[in-house]
Amino acid sequence: MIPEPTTARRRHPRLRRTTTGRVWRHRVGSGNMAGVTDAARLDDDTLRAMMAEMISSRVFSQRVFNLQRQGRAGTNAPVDGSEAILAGVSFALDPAEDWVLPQYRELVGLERFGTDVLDRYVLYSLGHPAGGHIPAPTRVWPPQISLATQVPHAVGLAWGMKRAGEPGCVLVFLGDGSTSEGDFYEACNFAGVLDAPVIVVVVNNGWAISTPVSSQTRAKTFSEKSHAFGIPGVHVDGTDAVAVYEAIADARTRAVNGAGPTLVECVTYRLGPHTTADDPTRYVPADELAAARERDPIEVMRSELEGRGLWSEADTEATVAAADARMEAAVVAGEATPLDQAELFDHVYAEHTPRLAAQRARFVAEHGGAS
Amino acid sequence: MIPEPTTARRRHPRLRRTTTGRVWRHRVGSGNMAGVTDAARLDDDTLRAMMAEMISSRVFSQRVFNLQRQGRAGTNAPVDGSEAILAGVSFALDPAEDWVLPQYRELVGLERFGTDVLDRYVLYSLGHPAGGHIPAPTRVWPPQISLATQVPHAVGLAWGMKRAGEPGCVLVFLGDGSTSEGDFYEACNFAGVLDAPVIVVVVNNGWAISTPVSSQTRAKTFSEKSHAFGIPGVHVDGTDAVAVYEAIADARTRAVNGAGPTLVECVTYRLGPHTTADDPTRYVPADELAAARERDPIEVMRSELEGRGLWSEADTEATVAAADARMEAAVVAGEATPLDQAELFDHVYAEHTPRLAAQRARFVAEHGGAS
Amino acid sequence: MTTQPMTMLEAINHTLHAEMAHDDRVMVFGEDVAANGGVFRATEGLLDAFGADRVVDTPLAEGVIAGTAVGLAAAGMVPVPEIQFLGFSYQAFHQIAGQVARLRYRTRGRFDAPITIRAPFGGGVRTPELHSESLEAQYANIPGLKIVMPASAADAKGLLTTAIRDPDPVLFLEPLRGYRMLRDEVPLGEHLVPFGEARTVVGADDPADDEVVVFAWSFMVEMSRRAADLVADEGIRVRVVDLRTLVPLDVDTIRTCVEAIGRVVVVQEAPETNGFASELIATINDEAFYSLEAPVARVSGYDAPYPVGQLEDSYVPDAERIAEAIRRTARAA
Amino acid sequence: MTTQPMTMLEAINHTLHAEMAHDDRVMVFGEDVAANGGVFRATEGLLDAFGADRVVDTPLAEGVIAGTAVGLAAAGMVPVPEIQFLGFSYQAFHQIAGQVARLRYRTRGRFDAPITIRAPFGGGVRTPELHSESLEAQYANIPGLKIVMPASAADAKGLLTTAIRDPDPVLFLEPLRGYRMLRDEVPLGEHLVPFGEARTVVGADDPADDEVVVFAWSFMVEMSRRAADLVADEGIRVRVVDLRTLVPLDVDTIRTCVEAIGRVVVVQEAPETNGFASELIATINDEAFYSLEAPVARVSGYDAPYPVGQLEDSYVPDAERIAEAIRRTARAA
Ligand SMILES: Cc1ncc(C[n+]2csc(CCOP(=O)(O)OP(=O)(O)O)c2C)c(N)n1
Ligand SMILES: Cc1ncc(C[n+]2csc(CCOP(=O)(O)OP(=O)(O)O)c2C)c(N)n1
Ligand SMILES: [Mg+2]
Ligand SMILES: [Mg+2]
Repeated sequence: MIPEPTTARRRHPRLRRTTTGRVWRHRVGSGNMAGVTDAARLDDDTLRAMMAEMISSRVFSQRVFNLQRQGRAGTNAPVDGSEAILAGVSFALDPAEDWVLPQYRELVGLERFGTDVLDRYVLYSLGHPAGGHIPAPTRVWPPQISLATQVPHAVGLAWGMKRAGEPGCVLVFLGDGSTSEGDFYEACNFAGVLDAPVIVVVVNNGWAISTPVSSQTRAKTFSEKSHAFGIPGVHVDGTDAVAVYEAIADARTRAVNGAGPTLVECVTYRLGPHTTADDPTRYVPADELAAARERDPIEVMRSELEGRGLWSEADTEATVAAADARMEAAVVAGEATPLDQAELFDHVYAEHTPRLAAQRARFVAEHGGAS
Repeated sequence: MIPEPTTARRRHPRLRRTTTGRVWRHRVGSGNMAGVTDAARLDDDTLRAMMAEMISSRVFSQRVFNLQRQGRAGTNAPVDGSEAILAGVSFALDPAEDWVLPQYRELVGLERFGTDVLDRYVLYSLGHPAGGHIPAPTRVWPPQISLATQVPHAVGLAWGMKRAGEPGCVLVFLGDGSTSEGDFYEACNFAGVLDAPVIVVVVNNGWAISTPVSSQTRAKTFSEKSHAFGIPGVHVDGTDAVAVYEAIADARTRAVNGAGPTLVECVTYRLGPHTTADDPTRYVPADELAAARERDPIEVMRSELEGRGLWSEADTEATVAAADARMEAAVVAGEATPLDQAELFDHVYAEHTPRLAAQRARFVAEHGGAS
Repeated sequence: MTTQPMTMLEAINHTLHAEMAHDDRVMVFGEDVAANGGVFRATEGLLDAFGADRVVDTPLAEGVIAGTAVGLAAAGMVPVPEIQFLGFSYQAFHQIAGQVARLRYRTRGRFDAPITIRAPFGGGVRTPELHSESLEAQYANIPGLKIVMPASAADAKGLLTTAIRDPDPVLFLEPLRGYRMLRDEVPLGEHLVPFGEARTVVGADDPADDEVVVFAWSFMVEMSRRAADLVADEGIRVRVVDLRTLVPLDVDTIRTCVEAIGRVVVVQEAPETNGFASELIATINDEAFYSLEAPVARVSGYDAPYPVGQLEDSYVPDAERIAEAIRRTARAA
Repeated sequence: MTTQPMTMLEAINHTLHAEMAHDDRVMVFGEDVAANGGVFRATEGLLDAFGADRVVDTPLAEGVIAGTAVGLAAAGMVPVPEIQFLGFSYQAFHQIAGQVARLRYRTRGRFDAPITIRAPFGGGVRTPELHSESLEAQYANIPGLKIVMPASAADAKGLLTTAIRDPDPVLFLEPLRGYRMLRDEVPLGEHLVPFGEARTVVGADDPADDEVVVFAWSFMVEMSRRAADLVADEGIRVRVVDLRTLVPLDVDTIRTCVEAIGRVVVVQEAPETNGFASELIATINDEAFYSLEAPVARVSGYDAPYPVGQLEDSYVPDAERIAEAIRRTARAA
């Protein structure tokens, strides 16, 4: 069975105000909740693959969460609620050409970009420095903790790709809370001026730790912040993987055809705690969370695909088992990854400065380790 | 006669796209240029006072500009083109209740808030530290050089006034270029959430030094950046003092009645160089400047008032003479203001730290001066 | 005065309650400080006790948190903003260094800036990047700020009270590791610790009876105390001095100790290059050069970014590293 | 190599032209750098020579100027952004200190960060606030950055060339007063000055023949040279060493000079507390303590914000203030 979301309880005020169905580029306040967008573009295999990816990402996330509970991993942020957004994004992009710059919650859902993403995320969660190194050719950046700083990076990368005449585009994630940072605005504004091939995805999960969207901004939606930049803004039901897929595929087409950036808001609800360190019962209204659980993105997709005869309980079980095995292997490998404490000094500069070399030499003399 | 703007040459692409007349809250792209808004709210005396203020501010600015040319003052930024905005703002606010936080170009046009403003601006331009001190009860802050940092200050001040239950509101100026800074967005967004009694005035004079608005943003107007904050945005012809007055008066009514912030864009054109250090002939298109000069705000107002029989050449002469005399006195007083070099150490802390006291004592021993 | 054992975190929370009760102008705001009581619960209960007008969850934007403090101060409030982790004060650097620090100076005394910016920082608790960095030196070079770094629960109360009542902007930096690990008797009544007065944590009545003096601040005081214990067994008499405030700095105590003892170790968590230890060494050079019997030993983090969890114990100075510097300094010719 | 007299400003402009011609990946961007050629004309002619793809006027937002440099570097470009005045790098501090400085570190070597951030700074030219501040010490405490501060036109060329070709992020700080006042022979061909090699500006062939060594950087080298002239008349033999780069620091030269001479003056424009002079004193303490014959003298700006025009000559160290420190140090028991 699909793991339950990390914390538990129904009504979803934000989502009730959004439409799905064919109208994936919808506006708040215009309709009722439906199932999954009926997208002619996606064949059955892709829909099944997206379903599997969504389930897997929750399994991965939950395993990392449990590692923290067992004292084996550091603070981490569960994915619960964002699975449809990740699947929609992953499948709409071209892993060979496009880049993804995550915030921190997304690394478990980008398996399509390469197995390195998850393997390194496990290392990252284990507190191993190699977790920061997602090797080429995988086009995903490591987690970003300093919120919204990744948006200027994405714009710079897209600008560079444009100048180099490279195909592809850059997609950057940030949370609803992170949109309050100057970096988000500065970067989107500059992206507009540059016509940079970048897609800025706001994952609106209703909360920034304990701070609800209503304390974050008076803007009616995050997508309409696009007016400030003169770029298109798109508002999508983020519990509908296909709607997200459609929105991102469309934004990608714009980007790679020189039509510039798009701001995409994907609306969902954070079904778990902020991180392993958080107690959401202190501030999340129980009824609101319960409503959101009725629209759990995995359930939405599963009931839709089961209805179409594309998915069965056996598929779920097989997917969970495979994800468990995948994750087990990653954790075993991660925990067995050797570490020389002197790596502390590596990669600060291309070559150690004399002072750093001296510090390292002293360290090695005191602690042993490679010299 | 009215001094010519600081640099010289007709067509005004941005303004041609705006309407005046009664429609002071207009949108780009919707009409042709007219004279001055026919505002029933303003009596003849006020209109004349506004006219006088506009002329005076240009005189003041030009005198400070010349002081720099004579090596008597530091770098300064001429007001030319902003006079109608300053008059509109000044007369719409209540100097006894409202605060103004300028950028740096506005200090010559706030005489209505108290003679200290200009006197201290002269000291500031002369490089005297007392220039930073605009004494109570005058509700104007000194110039801000670190662009857009004043917008959070204004929001904080408005927040504090709201909490204290004080009447009045806060008005903050920033330039078109300064809207690209994160501080502008962060502050407007927070102001929205707080329902802070603040008016954010974007003086869109077409340029940020050599950078045209087209390189600053793809947003069609600065006023519509208000969508990002969920607050009203107002777009005004900044060469029409009465239109500005109306817009600000309206925003003030909202603010003091608890209806929250307003973003007001006043569109004009920078008729002089950026500052005494700038050579705009390197980058300002001559035809664009020439077009803007046809819509010199002082000329617009003067021809309107002359047409209504409210203003004459003699009035201009008397105003210029009075402004000259006013300024002459300010400069004489400013240049005569004593300065103890040890003031360098003052106001860093409420009381000198021991280290600073020691540094000061050493300084005084070496240089003489008060101890 | 009656005292009660408290953790540093409890002492901070207790002090915020006391100061909000004491002065109606005090306002607490920042990310997650209200409903959630702060991610560490430092502001727990304030919302209930003092209401949503005075305890405010802000949008997630450090620049405007610091920037609004400037305006609030001008409006006559006493702002006590929290930056959730000191590493994110970088987002507010232009406001803190360029505006908060010089509000009084720019306006030549028109406006006071009784702003206390609280921020946790420091290593040892396996946080993600930019949560642990010790940035005090980057702020110490900025005139107009005061920098306060308590090392005990009682001092957290005494110094925070002084900070909030001080007319100048104060960076009040709280060691993450100390929040729950430091626990001591805290006076329950009004308790102010003046700025610029160092505290002797370990040492003889007469400094001249000590062999090495260690200057430290924040959690490194605890580490230095442990190091002093280690070497005490070896017969080295160590004096540990907690600087408490870096700006203003207690130069008199530093001078007196160095003159009396002649052998000095300075301990910091921050990277070595241009950390505050450098300033201390420079100050000692100015004030007591002729009393030095050996070079001042610096124990620091390395000149590398604060590392991930599996490397952090190698990075942050521990008691053994400090003890080794003490031994070396005691022995130096 | 053929040389030509140039001002430092001309040398910088000449070098930017040369490096853009040398490497197609080099991109210059910032506020007013393209059409206007920079507010000081440092980037004059680049737009015409290299086109609007490589020379770009950005929006007025320092954070995103520094932040896009990170992404451009990852895209294989060599970004040479300009911050119009160093004081406005505060707006980009979170990107420079938190991101640019650690791109390589965070990604464990996946991405190089061959970013050169150019910024003018420094006093003496009557600028408004935050145009003159010397902030090098605030950056020196941040691992991952290199800090380069030329004091001559020739070095401006040699160090800027090295900076642009260096795989690490470099803060390249240009003294406003030096732009037109410093003029010397600049090699016309390829000219690289390695980082971490100090330059002796004044001094005997054998340092042991000098009586006092002055360490300085950027425009304070010129001031120190003038001070050396002043005291030469009084018979004091001074060695003036230009550090050129603060990170990496030429510790060997510092050690050698201190060992040979024993009397040291360090000069900086920045405020005294925790300026880079403090680090130098700490380094000397580590490396050559036993050679010191007198306390190292610090000549600094004061612990006050950089002041307005009528006060600035009292604030910034001048030749006389430096000469006085030299005399004092030469005489010290
Ligand atoms: C610049 C910065 N400020 C504060 C924090 C502390 N912090 C970590 S996560 C978080 C909330 C983020 O909310 P949101 O952007 O909505 O993302 P979500 O966690 O909901 O996915 C905060 C305040 C940080 N990491 N970086
Ligand atoms: C934070 C910051 N960055 C850069 C500068 C340098 N600078 C001074 S004025 C200016 C242009 C400002 O343009 P705008 O905001 O449109 O105001 P205007 O001068 O047109 O009135 C620039 C870039 C500064 N003072 N502050
Ligand atoms: Mg969120
Ligand atoms: Mg402008």
